[in-house]
Amino acid sequence: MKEFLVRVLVEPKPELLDPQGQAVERALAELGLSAQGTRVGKYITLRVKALSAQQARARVDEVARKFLANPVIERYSLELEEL
Amino acid sequence: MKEFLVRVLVEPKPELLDPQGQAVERALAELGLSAQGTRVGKYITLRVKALSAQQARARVDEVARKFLANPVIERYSLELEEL
Amino acid sequence: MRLSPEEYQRICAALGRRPNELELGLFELNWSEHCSYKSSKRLLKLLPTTGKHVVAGPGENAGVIELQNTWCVAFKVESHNHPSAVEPFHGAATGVGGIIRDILSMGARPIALLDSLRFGEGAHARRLLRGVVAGISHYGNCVGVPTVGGDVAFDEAYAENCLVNVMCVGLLKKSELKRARAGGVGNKILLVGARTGRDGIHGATFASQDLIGETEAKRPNVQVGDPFTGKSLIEATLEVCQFPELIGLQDLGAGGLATAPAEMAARGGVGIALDLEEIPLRDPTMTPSEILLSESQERMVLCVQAGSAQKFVQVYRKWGLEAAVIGEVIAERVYRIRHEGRTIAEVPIELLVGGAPVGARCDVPMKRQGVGARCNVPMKRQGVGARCDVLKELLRSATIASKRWIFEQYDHTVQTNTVVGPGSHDAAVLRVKGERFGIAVTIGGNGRFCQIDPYEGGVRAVCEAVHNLISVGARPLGITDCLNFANPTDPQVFWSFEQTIRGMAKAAQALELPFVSGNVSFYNQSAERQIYPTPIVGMVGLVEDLGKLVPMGFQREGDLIYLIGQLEGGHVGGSEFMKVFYKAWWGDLDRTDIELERRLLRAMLALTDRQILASAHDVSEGGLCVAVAEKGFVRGLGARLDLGDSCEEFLFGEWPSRLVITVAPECEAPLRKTLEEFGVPYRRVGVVSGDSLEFCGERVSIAELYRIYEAALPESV
Amino acid sequence: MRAAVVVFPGSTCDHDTYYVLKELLGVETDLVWYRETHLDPYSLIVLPGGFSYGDYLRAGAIARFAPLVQALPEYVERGRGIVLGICNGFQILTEARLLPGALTKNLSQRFLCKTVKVRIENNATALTRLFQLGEIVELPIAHGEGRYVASAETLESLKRDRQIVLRYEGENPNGSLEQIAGICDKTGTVFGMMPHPERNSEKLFGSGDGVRFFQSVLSSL
Ligand SMILES: Nc1ncnc2c1ncn2[C@@H]1O[C@H](COP(=O)(O)OP(=O)(O)O)[C@@H](O)[C@H]1O
Ligand SMILES: [Mg+2]
Repeated sequence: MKEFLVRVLVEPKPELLDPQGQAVERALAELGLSAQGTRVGKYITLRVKALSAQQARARVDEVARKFLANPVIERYSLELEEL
Repeated sequence: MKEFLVRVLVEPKPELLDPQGQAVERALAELGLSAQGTRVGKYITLRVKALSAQQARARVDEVARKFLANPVIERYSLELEEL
Repeated sequence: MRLSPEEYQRICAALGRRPNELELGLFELNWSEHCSYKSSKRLLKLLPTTGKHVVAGPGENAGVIELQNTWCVAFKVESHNHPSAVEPFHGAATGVGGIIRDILSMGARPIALLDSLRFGEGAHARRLLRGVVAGISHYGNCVGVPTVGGDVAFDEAYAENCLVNVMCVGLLKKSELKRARAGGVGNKILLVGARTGRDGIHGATFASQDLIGETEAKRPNVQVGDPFTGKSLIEATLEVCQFPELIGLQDLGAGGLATAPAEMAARGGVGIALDLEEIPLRDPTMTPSEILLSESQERMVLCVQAGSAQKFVQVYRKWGLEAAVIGEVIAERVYRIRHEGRTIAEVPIELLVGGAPVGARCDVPMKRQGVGARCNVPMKRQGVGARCDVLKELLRSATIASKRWIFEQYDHTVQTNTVVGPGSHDAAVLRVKGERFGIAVTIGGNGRFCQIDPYEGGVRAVCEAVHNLISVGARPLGITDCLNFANPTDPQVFWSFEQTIRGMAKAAQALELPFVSGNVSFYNQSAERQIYPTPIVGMVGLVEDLGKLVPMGFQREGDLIYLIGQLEGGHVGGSEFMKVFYKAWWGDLDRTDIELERRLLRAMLALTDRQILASAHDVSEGGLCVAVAEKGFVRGLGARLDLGDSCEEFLFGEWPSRLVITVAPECEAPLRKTLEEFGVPYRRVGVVSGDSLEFCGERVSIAELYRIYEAALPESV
Repeated sequence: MRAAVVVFPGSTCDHDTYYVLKELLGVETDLVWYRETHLDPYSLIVLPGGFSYGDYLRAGAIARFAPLVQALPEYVERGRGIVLGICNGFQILTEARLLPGALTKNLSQRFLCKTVKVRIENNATALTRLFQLGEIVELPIAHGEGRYVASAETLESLKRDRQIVLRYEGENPNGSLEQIAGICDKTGTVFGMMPHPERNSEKLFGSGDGVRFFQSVLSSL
């Protein structure tokens, strides 16, 4: 059994309006940083045990699809790191 | 001028309680995935123009410290990618 | 905050030995200002605490008064000022959670929250405001307790050290009342709710020092509230409150396990032994002292009959909560801490709880600031301009402007009991399902008054709460208070503290109102400044018949407008007018005529009962004109006022004991008769008419004033 | 005729809804724990408002896996009765895909509690049959994640099949797509609405019109 640190990056679908991102972008402008395309999503980290990286990824991917992200409004990506 | 895609990863400080992470971890268990140390933070992406990667990083780092993350309860890291 | 040498000596003497590190930690917490009230105890005794409605008074987790048909309300206000100044969102949120569990430990279901907030006026203050409101909204909404009222004021005195006082009201039948005591040797001590982690260690000592040179190191870990766990804890606890085997329960506040079980033992005249290894931990590496000093939120201690523990544990498990037997009641009156079988600390309960030496202090009158003279400023010459413009400026000032931006972020309709919510009356009113009567609640206080004259400020804090209740037609029944002051070792601060209490006591005695609960928050100051002495008064009243509720706003054109109470002789000292136009609060306060207050109270109850009133509203911040405008806003009705060319004191002064009421023309005679019967002076000041306000030869549309009143806060946050 | 009001950890409007059904309308009603899966006794199942599981991650995201919610598709398929999700209940039903679209953070990014006007867009449904088409009703809202969103296709089919039941009238309090405040599924037996009818079911709180939504449902069973 190996242990993996998994980072799940969830972001609002590009075609969807992201009011929070817009608000942040406005605030950044006031702080003097002109940024474009600012989006605010979720950053979920967790540790799982599995026999292989593939297995770990597969299992997290399943819950990410079902639960951690809502496909109607969000998309996600996974990053794995063996501990 | 170059353009960079910056990802700001914000997470609750490790010593602080993360009720959301706890609730998510319990839900994952019910879905059959036993995970540890689950934390839920923010994932912010934005594009900035700058002369160099260092400059881009420096400028985003400043607003991240001041505004994107709350130093009392959160810590953050930056990832840069030239476009 | 370390113990003083005298305190340390007293401990050694009493123990006959030096306390060990852990025992020292226990004393530091139990003897901290926050837990022991050592500076304030002596003076708090001045407050009246008895009355025929009182079921439980100070000393319990919350006060309880009886309303009708054995229905009782438990209520208390508590501060979370320092945590909110450091981390506004979580500081305010955990403040809400904490006061809710105080109410819960009386066996009552929390039915309402009110919040009293004080902020500075700059950008930093606005950041604090946004965070605090979001935090209260986050916790209160999520646990399903409506936030039905509150008050907010802005003044640079609170720039760094904002005030966040939250009041919770709970409903229970008299027979359901629970006490926070342990009893019955061999009975079990349960710890229920969330796991214990390294949160907020030294929060109580933190609350017992000021924010000067406040550093990362000195600052406790920020406590993060979990309203979801908090909600489950409410439901599970109300479930076990039905079990006859429940002997007592108590929330874990500042001080955590170092204080709560000890207090339960003290109340029950027994001792308690804890086994630390039984405590469910978030991090197994925690040391005994970390476990004892932890201030993790959403936890309660229960004392239950031996052999019944499992029954309790099951209920909490069902709600997804922790529940563990962590100790037992013992005959020896000591607080004994065991770890893996070894006793690692043992101190006498009586010494630990209430053994702290009560501080004796020298009292020096406060240096009077500003001009002592009563100031009646001829405004025209000061270039303040037309009275309409003065009124607009006042309505624009954040302290007076509409608080809608705030209270719309609070769920104030959940539980479907809110008959009158925030924004439309002087007090909120709740129904009790299946009953005719209603519960009226209000909270407020004016620090500027106390800065000028703490005694009179104390009197007014009580009287304005009374005005808010009688304005909706409620009979005031009981008081809870939170005394927010700076460093009590500063003689002037302590003097103002004593004066304020004497003033509150005087008013409460005269009006026969008991203080059934309260809270003291000292060390509210920063390197820059001390806050104003700020007593916040929460008050609960009974609306005997919801059908007789009195509205605040004008109802019908043609209704007659009366000013009743203190008609003459007032000044503008301490008013919002002075602050807005002279950037100063100086000037003397007019002293309240308490005899008149008594008559005013009785008269209003009679007028309500005889259903003579069309509307009522007390004159508070901004004075008479603002009060009249507020009455117009409710239905967009205007008024023609015949005030002659009255002076500014009359229009904008905030002198005491004044209500603006309206009656239908046919009720004018009975109104005068009733007011004469009770000896309350009155003056007809105008008539409800049209959609604009006419006074002193000037005219302004209610709609325009309303736009200003509503826009001010959203624009400034 | 028996009604169920589901209790999730974190539900806050369960007792309010129970009170309307049981005390005001005299319906046999049970508060049903979220682990229950035997739903046949009930011809009406209400998922009440509140903050199930603290609304952590996304409102309704965790509750949608509750055993009771997992049992709903079968309940619906067999046409056993009507499912009504109010506020958090609506969020749970969209997360569970029993209703199309999703409910996201209010445009203002703030929680909002106030009374709003809603228009009856379709009165040929079990939820609205006692209302006039186009009737304007005042209802309280209290939510932070009430902004309805859906793909263009979803919106199209919602319109085609007349599944849009309620729209906000005038002010759009949360920025919902096309002012959508309440919808139903294709079978017309699953409903979701953000406003709280149970909070305006007595004259004491205003028009009292909220109770008519419950009366509609009951009269159609
Ligand atoms: N912080 C707050 N939270 C909730 N409601 C508030 C708050 N501040 C003010 N309100 C509401 O706004 C209205 C006006 O408040 P305020 O001006 O303090 O009334 P008054 O001057 O009569 O005490 C009241 O209904 C009050 O409950
Ligand atoms: Mg008032």
